Amino acid sequence: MLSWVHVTLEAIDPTAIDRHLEDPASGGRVLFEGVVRDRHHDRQVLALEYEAYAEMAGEQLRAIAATMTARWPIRRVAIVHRIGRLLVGETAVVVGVASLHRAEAFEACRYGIDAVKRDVPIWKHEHYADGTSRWQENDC
Amino acid sequence: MLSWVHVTLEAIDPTAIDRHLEDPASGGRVLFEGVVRDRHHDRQVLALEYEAYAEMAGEQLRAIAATMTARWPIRRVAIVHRIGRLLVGETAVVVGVASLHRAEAFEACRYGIDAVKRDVPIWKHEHYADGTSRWQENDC
Amino acid sequence: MVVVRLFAQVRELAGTSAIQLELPDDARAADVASAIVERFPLVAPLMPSARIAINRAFADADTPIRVGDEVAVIPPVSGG
Amino acid sequence: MVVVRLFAQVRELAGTSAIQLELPDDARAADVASAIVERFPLVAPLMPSARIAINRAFADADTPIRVGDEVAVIPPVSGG
Repeated sequence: MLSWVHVTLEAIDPTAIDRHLEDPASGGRVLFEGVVRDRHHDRQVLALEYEAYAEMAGEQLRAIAATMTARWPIRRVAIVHRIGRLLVGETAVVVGVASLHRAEAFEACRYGIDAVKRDVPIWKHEHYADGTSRWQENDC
Repeated sequence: MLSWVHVTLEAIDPTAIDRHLEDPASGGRVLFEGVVRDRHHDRQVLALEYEAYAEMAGEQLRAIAATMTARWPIRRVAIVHRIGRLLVGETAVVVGVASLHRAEAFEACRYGIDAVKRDVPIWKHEHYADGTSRWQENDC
Repeated sequence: MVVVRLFAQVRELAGTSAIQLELPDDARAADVASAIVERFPLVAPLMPSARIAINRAFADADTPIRVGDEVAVIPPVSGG
Repeated sequence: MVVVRLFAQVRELAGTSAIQLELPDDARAADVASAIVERFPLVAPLMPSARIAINRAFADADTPIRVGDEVAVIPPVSGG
């Protein structure tokens, strides 16, 4: 299986990602990991919730992975996005690429996370220490 | 500690890398993992040995990490290179970067692995299934 | 008649996660946006930056909508 | 007199991982390369692509060498 994408309510398991990127012909892997930050501008973030249009999010992730494998000579793609409630420091998203050469792994991974942030229907609702909360928008 | 570099004879521990990249202010991490491939051109690789000029390799890795943190606004760097005998599929090198924004994490990580492959005195001796062996050179 | 799903801030301001819309036979994606604004004036400021999805793919303003299509309003996303 | 460390294919062809070289007082990095070739003709084909390191940093051809320096011949690397 060339690509593996997943929207999950559970903590992202790095060994599952590694397993899907495993390939004896690939010399390099590039991974992007998005982690919940402790602040947004000057406000302290306590936690956040990701809401998803899950069916479309899955389709969009599959389309992004398909574009990556079509556009670059890469051998494996794994994209996982967690939804639900996350705490500071927890991993929200991983985009992983395995390929023979590193140039295309970097380019494809960068494309992948940019596309996830632009085109996957997932929304982040941040809860701040001052009791307020806010729906975010990606700048991309 | 902003950066952590290490040349080791033991298997690379991903949780040690994660621990050194941990930072509540960083929203993204980019990792490059170099893995032993099963073939070099048309020859089947069974295993390989990395030899190092260990003292200088350590200094070069520190210099590369220092250049990365000076040139990009990143918050954490971890570079680990394994030496000794490795089997196909084992991880030889990891370059990890944590930062607020992903653009600089990708750029710094790419710079880091390129510099490792160009300037760190470590040499790969490949053993093939046909009984021959060969010292490799990076193309960079 | 189509069901339109609402998400995130649009869902909150509309107070519902799905509504049913009566649309003319020749309706297009842009008509969904107008119908939502008419029904939920509070949502109006969000609609210029929202996209319409039809059957789980982003639609253009003039993409036709057919009975049974899965329609959704997608405000600016913030995944990743 | 300086000790020169040899690695990888250079080490194998020279048959040793370190040699002692007598160098003139005004010796520079390029003189190390010449002295190695003189002592180990088998290594000659590798030297044009090798770099000289002095005290664990890459040296230019005209970097001076002083007594007690840590000198090394660095054939093309293949880490990563």
